[in-house]
Amino acid sequence: MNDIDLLPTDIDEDLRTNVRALLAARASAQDVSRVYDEPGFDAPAVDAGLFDELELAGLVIPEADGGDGAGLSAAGTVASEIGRSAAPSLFLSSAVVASRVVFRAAAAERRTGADGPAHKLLRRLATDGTTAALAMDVTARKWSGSLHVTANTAGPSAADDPLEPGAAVELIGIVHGVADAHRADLLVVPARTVGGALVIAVADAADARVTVFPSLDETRRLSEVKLAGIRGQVIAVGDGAQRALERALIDTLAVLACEQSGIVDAAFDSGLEYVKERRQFGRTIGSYQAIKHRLADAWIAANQLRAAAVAAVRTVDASDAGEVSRADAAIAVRTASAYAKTHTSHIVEEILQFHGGNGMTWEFPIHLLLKRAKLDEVMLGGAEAQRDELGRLVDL
Amino acid sequence: MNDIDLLPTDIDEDLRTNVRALLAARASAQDVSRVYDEPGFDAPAVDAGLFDELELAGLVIPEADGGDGAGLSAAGTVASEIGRSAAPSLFLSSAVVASRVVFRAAAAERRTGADGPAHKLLRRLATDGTTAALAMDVTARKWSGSLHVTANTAGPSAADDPLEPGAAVELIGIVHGVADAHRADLLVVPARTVGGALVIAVADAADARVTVFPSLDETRRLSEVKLAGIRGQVIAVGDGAQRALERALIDTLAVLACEQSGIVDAAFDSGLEYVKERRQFGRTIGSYQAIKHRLADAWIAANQLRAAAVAAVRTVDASDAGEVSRADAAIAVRTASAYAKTHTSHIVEEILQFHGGNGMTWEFPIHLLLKRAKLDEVMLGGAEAQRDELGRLVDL
Amino acid sequence: MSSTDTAVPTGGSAADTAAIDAAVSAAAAAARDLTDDAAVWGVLYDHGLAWVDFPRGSGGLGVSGSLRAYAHAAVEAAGLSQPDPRRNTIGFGMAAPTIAVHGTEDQRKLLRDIFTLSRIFCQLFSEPGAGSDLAAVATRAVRDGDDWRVTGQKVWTSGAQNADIAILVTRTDPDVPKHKGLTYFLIDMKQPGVETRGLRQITGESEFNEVFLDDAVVPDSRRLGDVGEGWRVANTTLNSERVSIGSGAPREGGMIGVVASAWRSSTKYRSPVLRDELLGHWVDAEVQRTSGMLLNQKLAAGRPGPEGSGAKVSFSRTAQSLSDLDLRMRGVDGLRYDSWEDRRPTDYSMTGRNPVYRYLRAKGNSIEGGTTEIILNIIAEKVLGLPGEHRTDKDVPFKDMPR
Amino acid sequence: MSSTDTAVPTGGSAADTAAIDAAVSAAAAAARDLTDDAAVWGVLYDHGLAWVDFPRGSGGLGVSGSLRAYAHAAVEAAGLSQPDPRRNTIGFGMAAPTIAVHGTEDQRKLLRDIFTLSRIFCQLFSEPGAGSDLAAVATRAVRDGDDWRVTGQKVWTSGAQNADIAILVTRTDPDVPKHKGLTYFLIDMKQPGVETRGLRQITGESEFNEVFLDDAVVPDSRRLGDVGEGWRVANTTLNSERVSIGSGAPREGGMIGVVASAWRSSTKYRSPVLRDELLGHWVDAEVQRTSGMLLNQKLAAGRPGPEGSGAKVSFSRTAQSLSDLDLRMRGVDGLRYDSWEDRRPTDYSMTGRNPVYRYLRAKGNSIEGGTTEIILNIIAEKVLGLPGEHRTDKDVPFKDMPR
Repeated sequence: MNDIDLLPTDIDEDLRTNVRALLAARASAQDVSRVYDEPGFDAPAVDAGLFDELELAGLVIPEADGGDGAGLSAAGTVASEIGRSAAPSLFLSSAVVASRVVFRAAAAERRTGADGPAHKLLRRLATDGTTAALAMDVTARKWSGSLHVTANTAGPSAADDPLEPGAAVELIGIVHGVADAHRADLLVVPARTVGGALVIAVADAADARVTVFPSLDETRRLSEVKLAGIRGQVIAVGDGAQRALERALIDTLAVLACEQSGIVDAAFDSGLEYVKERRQFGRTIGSYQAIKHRLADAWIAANQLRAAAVAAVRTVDASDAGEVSRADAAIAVRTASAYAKTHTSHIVEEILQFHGGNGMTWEFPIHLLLKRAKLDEVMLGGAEAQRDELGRLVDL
Repeated sequence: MNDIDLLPTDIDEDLRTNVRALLAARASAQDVSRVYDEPGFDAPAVDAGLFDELELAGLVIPEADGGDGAGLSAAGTVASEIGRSAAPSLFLSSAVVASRVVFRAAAAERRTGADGPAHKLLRRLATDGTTAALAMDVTARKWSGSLHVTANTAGPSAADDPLEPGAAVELIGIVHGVADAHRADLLVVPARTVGGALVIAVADAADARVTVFPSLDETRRLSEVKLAGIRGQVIAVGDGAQRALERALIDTLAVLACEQSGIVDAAFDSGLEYVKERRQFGRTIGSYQAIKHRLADAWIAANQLRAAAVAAVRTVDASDAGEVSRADAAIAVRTASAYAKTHTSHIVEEILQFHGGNGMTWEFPIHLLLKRAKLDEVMLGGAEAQRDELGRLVDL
Repeated sequence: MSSTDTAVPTGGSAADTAAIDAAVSAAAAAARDLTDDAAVWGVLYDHGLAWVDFPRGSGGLGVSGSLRAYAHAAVEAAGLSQPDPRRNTIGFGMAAPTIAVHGTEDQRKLLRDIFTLSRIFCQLFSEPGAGSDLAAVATRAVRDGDDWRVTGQKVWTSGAQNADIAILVTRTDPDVPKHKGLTYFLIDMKQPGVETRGLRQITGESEFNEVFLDDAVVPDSRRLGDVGEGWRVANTTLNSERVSIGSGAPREGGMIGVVASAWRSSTKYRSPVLRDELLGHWVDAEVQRTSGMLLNQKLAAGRPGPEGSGAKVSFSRTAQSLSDLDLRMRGVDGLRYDSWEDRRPTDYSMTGRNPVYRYLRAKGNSIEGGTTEIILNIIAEKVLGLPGEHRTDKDVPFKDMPR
Repeated sequence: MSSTDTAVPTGGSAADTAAIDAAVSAAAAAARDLTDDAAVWGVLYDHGLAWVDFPRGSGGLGVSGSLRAYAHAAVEAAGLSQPDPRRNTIGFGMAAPTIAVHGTEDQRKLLRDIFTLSRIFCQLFSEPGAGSDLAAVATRAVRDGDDWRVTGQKVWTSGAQNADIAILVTRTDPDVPKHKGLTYFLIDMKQPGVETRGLRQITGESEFNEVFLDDAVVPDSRRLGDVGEGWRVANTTLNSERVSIGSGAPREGGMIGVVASAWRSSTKYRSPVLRDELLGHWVDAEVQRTSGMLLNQKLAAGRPGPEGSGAKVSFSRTAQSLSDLDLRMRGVDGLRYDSWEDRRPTDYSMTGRNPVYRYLRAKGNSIEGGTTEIILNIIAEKVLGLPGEHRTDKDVPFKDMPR
């Protein structure tokens, strides 16, 4: 653990600069607000920039599969910038969550020497502009195996189990609260067979009935996803499927912590600027000691969150490179996530309070950060859930 | 609930004035410090005043049993004053805890019309200067029935069960962390028989081996109490014993909340005085806004705790008078206790911090309040335990 | 304002209650044949039963404010209709007490209109540059013969779109320090120079308004208090505490009730840790309720204390914590919203709609009606006697102040 | 203090490491036949290997401070003994860097004594009336020929009873504003005018001292810096940050390790709620450790950041929260103490003795070495650029200030 390098690399810095410039131009507070006002509008210029121009779809996908092989660390850099502007983007849902599920599934294939369906899908995600979303309740702490989708072998076969990767299946069920399903091309669907085996299948989103419902954070819209016996292809089965999903969710929490860190940094910066300008009773409100102390506290937490979030993505990368154990990676991620989920909303709320009445208005961008902060807090389980999982890892 | 009168009565005010004057004279910080420096010294002038001069031994004992019948409300007034000076006194242990156990046991007798051993004991406690301590782990949340004392029928009898009130028993076992056992005349001992029945017995403390050990708060010393087959008399059995103890512990928590409220008030008052005098950087430290806000927060909590603590003792009295239900009383008590256990130490710690280095010295009395606050916090279970019990009462 | 001459700190003398009883009898007789509620309310006003602590002739009997509850109950017992103060909140809570103290005889006639709900009031105090620091208002009023011309922008005005009259604080002299150049008016809202726009909140809806004043007219006869005395008059408004009636909220009233009910009705996301958190808030809410009970009892006994000043701080913290937990404890259902559409709600409830609304709306609780920070300052300085904050804005002409 | 003339923000040039390597070789040769550790340390000092960033002739080589770790490792690799800085904490951490900057040639000879542990230092800064506000010291030093006579009271002096010399801040001119009338000395502790008394703490023991100076003598040759320049010199002392060696604490180092081990070894008082609380502190401790790691890496890369200024705030909060939980989670065992007797501990550990000791001792963590409040002020003002607190004490003669 002591040897994880936490300093930004030149590549990180370049990536950050490019993404920040793009989002400054295309994800201003006005751009983001439109997403709330126009339920059919998803600020497509943002992802046109991130995916088509900056070519970030394959960032976390190995070079052998057509990606950049940049690892989770680079995704964390992008996510922290997305967090800063609460940008509506498929990056997390497709280029991180779905891609990491498929990546982990492909890794299972690799171990058996097969260049199977997961590898093929990974290449599509990296290279041909295809996007995907994970058909799972966005607030679920883990894939418990008790999900709501049933996979039947397609066609009139008698035996449901065992299924093999590559097998065609029929997917039946409803999942509530899927993130970004309404604009993904594919759905990655964790399911169980009638016989009880776990599988991960992939299906065309166009075949599903995807119904967006209004929710806390419209920059990451939620849907009910109804699968009425649609056709899917199995990409992982059994323990391999279970492990792939478990590890991919850890990966996601690490990148999410980076997004949360970006939210905190943006809120803090805007708050600091505001208190230096806003005057009440003849003084800037930043001259009042109670405000000063609370900002200093927020600054301490923001710094610590940044360090912990970078440690999380870097440790996952180190674990993938065989330098540290999977348990070490999971510990770093759960730690960062628990910390992020404890502090992010709180800091944004503090900054909102410093804005006084202005913070309650639609006009000031702080509410966009608040909504993203709160969504991120409950994604994949709250702070308590992360601490509980951490406790299992560190024998407490 | 809405009709509980929370205003101080004239009798309350007189009692408060008398106790405050007595403790000001006999329980100064120097007096109290001596208890730490001299393990054999218990500041006897304090209880000489409270018991012999102010005659408070029978405060919560009915007039019919020789007491004042003033109810728990009056005991709360005394306790809050004792809390203010962290005075070393048997009042809580003997005149509240032990007396309420015996009172509740006597009430069970009354229901069966008997003027049994509990009533007789109650009269002794009220009138002849006898003191008692409850032989229970001071941190135990409840009498679980799995305590460490076994009661055998005394003499060569074959049948252990059932025992009757008044029966002579032999008490065998060890209890760790009994408050004030070293200077009580009697021990009130919850025990179970070999056959598993629950009893409350009373025994001479002189017959037990009572070993004081150094602990956090020397003003309420803790002991190991070893009962090597000593002789005791049963005062309650079975469900009656169980219920008597349960209700007496609720009574105790109510009075304890008053003591905690007194600790908070004393700490707050001394802190406010200190910050108005102590200067740093050319200003009183009470002029710094961060300190001002924290003191204002402490003041809010102190007020609320005072109201909740009074409501707790008054609601128990109202329940004893049949005006509200026992559940209402328990809810008021658990609420006040949970609040007291959440805030008391915290406020004292804040005040200590405002004292800077001086707060860390033996010379300033704040440490005496800190030690009492922390002991009170863990007595009969911490804040979490109180909330858990409350949850059962309010269906959460 | 009380005209009782006894120094005994009680809720009012026997003579006072007798005066009320007599007034109620007389009003009941006078209203016997009236069928219109507003007419009945007019009779109550004329008999001094609107606000019994106000002077005779101004809707009151000059008795102690602690007898409001007594009077309210007496009128109710007589079977007479009484107006719902919530239909004219600013009128009852802020305008009336201020007019009663500072109004001319002519202005005091508005008290009857307030009580009978025939004129609805709103408040034009806050400005974009004057939030907690009300004395920093920049809206100018300039003398124009028998009138004043008012230009500026006000914010956080609820009900502006339905109001007839506003209480208004303006700057009439920018050449003197800021507390000294203010003047207070009662301005007609239904005129061309007054434009009301919804102020959209983070919930999506426009619960409040911005009000733009552009050469709006107010006659000098609607000036409340002297020119330059606006700060003193405004303080009467801000210090007006409505006398609470009854013995306070029931247990599990407000946000705690909403969340506790939700918890009881679903076992889906329960955990021991969340339960402990919920119970912690339950304790806080109940302790606040108990404190309010004690405060009411003190008030009723004529022994008011300063403890009430902390109530809003605790209330907003608990409302915020509970609405936060509410959102978190429901999984996806906690994230569902109804609509982000910009609407003008006709009424609203902090405990209404859904967890997302409640979470977002509760953020305003620690801001509106005095921020938590301002209240803590007031407690520290006014109650605890700690030194005031260093100020440089008290002696500089308003126009020379950095803003 | 670095004499390197490169502007590149790295850990030191190749020439610097070569200089260190050469010095180590020479020192190893010179120390070959020495058996006495102190003699070896003297050789290290003479070869510039005591503090490599100090100037040549003052125990250093004038290279970057970031090369201390490199030098330490090189000396160790050469098999040479090095002194334990903890045996002269004030000497190494505060006196040496101050003497190196402000000392006369004669005074700089003390650096060798500090390094070889032949003179132990303590610190006489704080006073009963000057805690956070060090510039308020009232201890008077009055010129007396070639000497100064010092009278006053100092507090919070650890190791005073065993120290040979103290760094001392005194007031030499009460007629000028407080920051301007201070002078800094190196005073001999072993003299009749210096009396050391244990200062009893809430733990019962006397870990620190009060030092009473009654006409104590210090020669003018032991004055560090000019008369009236004491504030500037003291700031060198206070800003001396020891360069940290190695990659920081291990996971579960410090208080978290003590409490986590206790939790694992007993199931008696576990509950899901207490477990969640413990895990929350575990997370905080681990995040602090990670932040420290990042800071060390930045430092090693020559890119120090201001983030370290928050470390002590977090450390003290976590230590206090953990020691509190530790006491609460053990039932009666959490309340047991060993002794309240007033003792002078020869050494101590914040994580030692028992839960009661740790709980009480941790209360000092947010006070000693800069209170949490002072550190938050410094962060707000120096790092975040927020305005300083209003001060009236900077221009008034010290003698005229209310105290």
